[in-house]
Amino acid sequence: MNLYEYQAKELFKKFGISIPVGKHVATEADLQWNKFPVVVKAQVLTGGRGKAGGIKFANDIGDLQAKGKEILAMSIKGLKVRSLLLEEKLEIAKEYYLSITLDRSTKRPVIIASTSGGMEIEDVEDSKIVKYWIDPTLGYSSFIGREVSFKLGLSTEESKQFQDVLGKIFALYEGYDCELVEINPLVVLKDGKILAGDAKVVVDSDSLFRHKELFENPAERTELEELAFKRGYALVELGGDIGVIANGAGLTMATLDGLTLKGLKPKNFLDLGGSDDVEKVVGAFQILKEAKIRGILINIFGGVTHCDTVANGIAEAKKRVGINVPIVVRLSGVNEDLGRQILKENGIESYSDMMDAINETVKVVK
Amino acid sequence: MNLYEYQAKELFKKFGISIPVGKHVATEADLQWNKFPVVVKAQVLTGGRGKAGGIKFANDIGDLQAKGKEILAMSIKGLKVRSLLLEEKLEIAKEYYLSITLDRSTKRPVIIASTSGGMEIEDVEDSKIVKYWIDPTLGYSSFIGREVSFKLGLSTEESKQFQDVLGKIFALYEGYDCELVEINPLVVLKDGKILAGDAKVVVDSDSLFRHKELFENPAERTELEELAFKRGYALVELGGDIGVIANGAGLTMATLDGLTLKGLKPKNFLDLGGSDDVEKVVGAFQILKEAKIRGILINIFGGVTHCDTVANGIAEAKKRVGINVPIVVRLSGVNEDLGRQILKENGIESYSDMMDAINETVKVVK
Amino acid sequence: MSILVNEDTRIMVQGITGHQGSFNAIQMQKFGSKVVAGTSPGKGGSEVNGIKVFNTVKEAMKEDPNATFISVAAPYVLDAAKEAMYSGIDLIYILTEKVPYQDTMKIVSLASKLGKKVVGPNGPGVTSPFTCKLGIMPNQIFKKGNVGVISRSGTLTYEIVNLITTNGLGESTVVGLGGDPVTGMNYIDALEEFKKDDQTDAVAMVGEIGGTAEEEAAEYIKDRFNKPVVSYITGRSAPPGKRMGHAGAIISRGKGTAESKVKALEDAGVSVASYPYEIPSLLKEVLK
Amino acid sequence: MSILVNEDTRIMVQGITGHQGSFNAIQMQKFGSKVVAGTSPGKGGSEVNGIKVFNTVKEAMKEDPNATFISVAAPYVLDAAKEAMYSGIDLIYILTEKVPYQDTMKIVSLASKLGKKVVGPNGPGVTSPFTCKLGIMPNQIFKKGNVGVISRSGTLTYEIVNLITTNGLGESTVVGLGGDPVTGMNYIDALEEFKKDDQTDAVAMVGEIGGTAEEEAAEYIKDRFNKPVVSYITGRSAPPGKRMGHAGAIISRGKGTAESKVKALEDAGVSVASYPYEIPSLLKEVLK
Repeated sequence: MNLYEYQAKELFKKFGISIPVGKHVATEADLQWNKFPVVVKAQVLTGGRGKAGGIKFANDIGDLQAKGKEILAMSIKGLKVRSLLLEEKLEIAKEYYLSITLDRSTKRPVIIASTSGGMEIEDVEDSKIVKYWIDPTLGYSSFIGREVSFKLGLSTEESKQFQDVLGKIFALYEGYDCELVEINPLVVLKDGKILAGDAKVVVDSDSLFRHKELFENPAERTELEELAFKRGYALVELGGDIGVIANGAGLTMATLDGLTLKGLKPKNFLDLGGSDDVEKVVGAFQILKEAKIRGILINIFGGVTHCDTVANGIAEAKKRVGINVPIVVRLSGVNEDLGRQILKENGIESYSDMMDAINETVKVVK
Repeated sequence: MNLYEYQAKELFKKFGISIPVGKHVATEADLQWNKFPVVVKAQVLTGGRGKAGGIKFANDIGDLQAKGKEILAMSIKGLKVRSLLLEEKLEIAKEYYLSITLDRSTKRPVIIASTSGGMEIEDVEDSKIVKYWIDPTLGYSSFIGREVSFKLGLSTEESKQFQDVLGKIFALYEGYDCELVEINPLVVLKDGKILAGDAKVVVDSDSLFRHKELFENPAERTELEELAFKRGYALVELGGDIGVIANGAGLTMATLDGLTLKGLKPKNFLDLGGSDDVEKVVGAFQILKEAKIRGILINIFGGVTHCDTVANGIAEAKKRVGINVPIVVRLSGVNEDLGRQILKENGIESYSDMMDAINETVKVVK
Repeated sequence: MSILVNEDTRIMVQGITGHQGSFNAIQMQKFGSKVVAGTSPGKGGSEVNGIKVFNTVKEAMKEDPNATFISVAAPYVLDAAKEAMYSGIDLIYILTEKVPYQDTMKIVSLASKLGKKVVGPNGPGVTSPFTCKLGIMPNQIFKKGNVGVISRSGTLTYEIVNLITTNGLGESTVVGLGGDPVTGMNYIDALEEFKKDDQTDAVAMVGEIGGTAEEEAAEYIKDRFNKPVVSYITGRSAPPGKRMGHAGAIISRGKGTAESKVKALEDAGVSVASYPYEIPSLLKEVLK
Repeated sequence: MSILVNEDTRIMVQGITGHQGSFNAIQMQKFGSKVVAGTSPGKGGSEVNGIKVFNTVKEAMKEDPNATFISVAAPYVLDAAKEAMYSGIDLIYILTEKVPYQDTMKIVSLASKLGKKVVGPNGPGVTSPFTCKLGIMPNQIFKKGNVGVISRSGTLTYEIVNLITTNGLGESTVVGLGGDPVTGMNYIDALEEFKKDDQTDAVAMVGEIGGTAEEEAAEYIKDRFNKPVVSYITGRSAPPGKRMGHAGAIISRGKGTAESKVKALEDAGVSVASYPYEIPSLLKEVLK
């Protein structure tokens, strides 16, 4: 789960990391400030807001209110700007980069730091990047901060502050089960003080049971995804027009890939998961009913999910949900024959082979 | 460093461990309470206060004030009672024992638990004690609590509360660098609720740099020890009448042992440590001047501490401190000859062999 | 021989009285696995289909298990894995999905220090027809044979194993690594086991988008593997930045695309299928 | 041969620019030890008596040290030890006193998982005349010989080593375990090293009150040690409940008395001296 900059900075504050003086503003009425110039930053869960006009400077109260209203009315990359962060303008001397994230290859958290901050870290040349992999059993220890800051070539005074920030963001990274904590830029002010100019925090959604004070930011999901999420389904909207229901993430992706290779555009990823429940199947159709599609392909390989259960679900859905686009069904595995029989009795044709079902889908939606 | 019961219970509260409703009272004027009967407990850093009359029940306000005054005026095992803890009287159903301490042999924290609480754990038979050694790299994990409580044979409801307490005292043990966290008795109330009847916490004095909110309880030291502590000396008062100054804890103990085997009673342990400083030697004499002694034995094996430095210190002390009991000096090791020469010039005889010095001490104090 | 599990594998099920735990304990028994003990705090003394239930792993060790099937809720997986490792269990299989990845990271790090093996979380486990199944794969899709299968998926693995079986081939061992960003065993670990396994003559490697495990496996195959490998990679049509069901199946910051994996594998001499059904014929070719 | 240290020992000094660090680095050099590097954050690039100073241990590894002398303030010892262990140093000697014992516990536990050896904290280190001194023992008291010495003390060790030397005997290696309640190496660890050491024909074991390490050593000597041992135990006159200078020298809850240790050692066939000066004659007797 991505946090908004203002939420991330609240966590920074909690962990004692210096941030600019700022104020989170959700309504036009709150557009008040008393020390100018001030920075007005759109709060959206996407990169590139600067280029999109989502960051502006205001020189007086009138300017602030005009620009604030303007940004509050914007959408950036399809996401509506719902609030702003007002912040003091900083006297920036240098911009550094600092993050902690998961390195999947080594299965360890990796510290990434650079004295070239303010741009995407992917655009910084490797020789200017310092990386340090942390042993999860050992955790963070001060020597790690020393190693990183000496490699960066920081001055003694900068090094001290940098190590302090690093220790604290590691505590945040661990304490809030983060996937990413990123400070870009990590600002060195003209007076030598170091603070977090921006803040990006991504929390592992699977860890939210132990961070009850955080709640999911809904803006990360489309309407259809939000609907599916609320009903307990794993759905990803893709933008095509063929509805897909399958079981297992891998098989569902393989189904999407098969349709795509055949020239169709899937509307969605929808995984029934390891369930064996008629209502779960019916519910999947209820969600797809809300989507604009030209047909539905159901691809089931029966294991934990029994084919007869799925067949009963499809038959139920046909009666109750009222889908008015073609439905193609593939059933294979546990109780396959029984499932195919149930479908037949309900006037639905089905296939045993996945490719046959994909080819049939191509045919019926043309 | 031992904490008083009331201090330990404040820490328990901080970690969410249930304690009785109570109030810490340092003056007679504060002897107020409104739900009787109430327990009045002397706050002293020694065991056996119950037997010594330091715990009493009061049935009304008059009774409380009388008994409170009485206990505030007491000394227990030589320690003056400086304050009281007033606590609600508990409806006790059962008394258990629970502690976490260091096991020196395995170099691990050990959980010790028993359903036979309320008495010294040393008096409980082994078959009724459950022990669990914790790997310091791993730390505490819930399964440890389950293992201990199943071995104790607790009921499901007790087990749940017990595991909760155990997890919390481990957090306290680690978080405050404790040598010991002990709950005896861990009380099961008639309504099934579990709480800490008593609380004993010993914090590692060497860890106080990271627990600045705790301050040393002075009552642990005698007046002479307090004087030495303030001046930065490691001194233990022993009760005899021969003053001892030596360097190194082991050699100092060996000096005391030697005197004792020869029938003398040492007044003190005083280790000059790994210093090489004339003033440190002079200061040791200044402390011993405050003690009632019949003679002083100085036993130095020169390494980091040079014999000539010690000799100069003794000569200085002779001039400035004015010791009027016999002084016997043993100097060996680095710069021994020079040191002996310096002493000779100042009219002080000295020995190279430790036994000769001990024998000489026996002779001069008779 | 098989890899990871065999006729000497003695399985304990942690969380045996739960729905998943009891169902799968019985399915494993039916497959022929030796399920020797289960744990469920507070239910010690009971039985599940003849399997003794204990309150703690320490007690369950009386039955001498050497592998565990962990099927407790996500918040308790770290504790359960520690309990198993510290009681002396050498092979830890974790079924549970949605385990916080930092917990998995701790389990994996601890396991490597203690010399333990971890399979999963969020995968179907390890199956060797028909000596032992430690996991949840459907019993009826297997045939004993000489193809090793490694996959990050569940159902897609069954699909492919079924294709192998119904096309006249058979499996030596099937390993489901799990769909999380951090898992215990990865492709290279499994390939190293297959390298030493006499029964295995070829490997089918099923990959998906996210991370760079397939790319690293390709490097390993190129330089250090001794048997033919065929592969299928899923998620070619997945958009960047979206998790495709599995927590680990995500293209982020340009990394983890299917294209990159397919290219790496092809560069390593691996035949990569476009559709799952092509796997058996690719295998037959390399096994000629 | 000696134990723990020898002519291949290459010493790094962590905290080399401090008073203790620089003084002892030079003393070790004078003794003949190879002191190859030092660390002092922020002072990288400087030198101490010809020894190169680095900002971090990782940088200092260029000089290929295999042992470290840690002489940083107590609050930083845990970090320094981790830095050394994680950089690949195998032998960690910690001079610092007043290290919180839970920090030492973590160091020792981590070291055992990583296969490292720890000597100290709060002890004088290890000296083998005259191949290597890793520690702070005075240079002039040694003579090469066949007596191994193990002690928890500092100055008392020097006293006894000096007695051994001046009475015509000599030392193979002298090990100061340290006076804290938790230390890395203990008596048994050192005895196991001496057991395998050809140069050592007898061991002098200097003990003190507190804990049960001497009692455990006595059990080990009785059952599994192969050379004669003589001993001196100090603290016979110490009252219970008082720390005698060393954090570990305390009789608590009836445990750790000198009587108990003397009895255990005598039961194991060890000759126990009443006064330090008796050690050389006891040694001469067992070495006959």
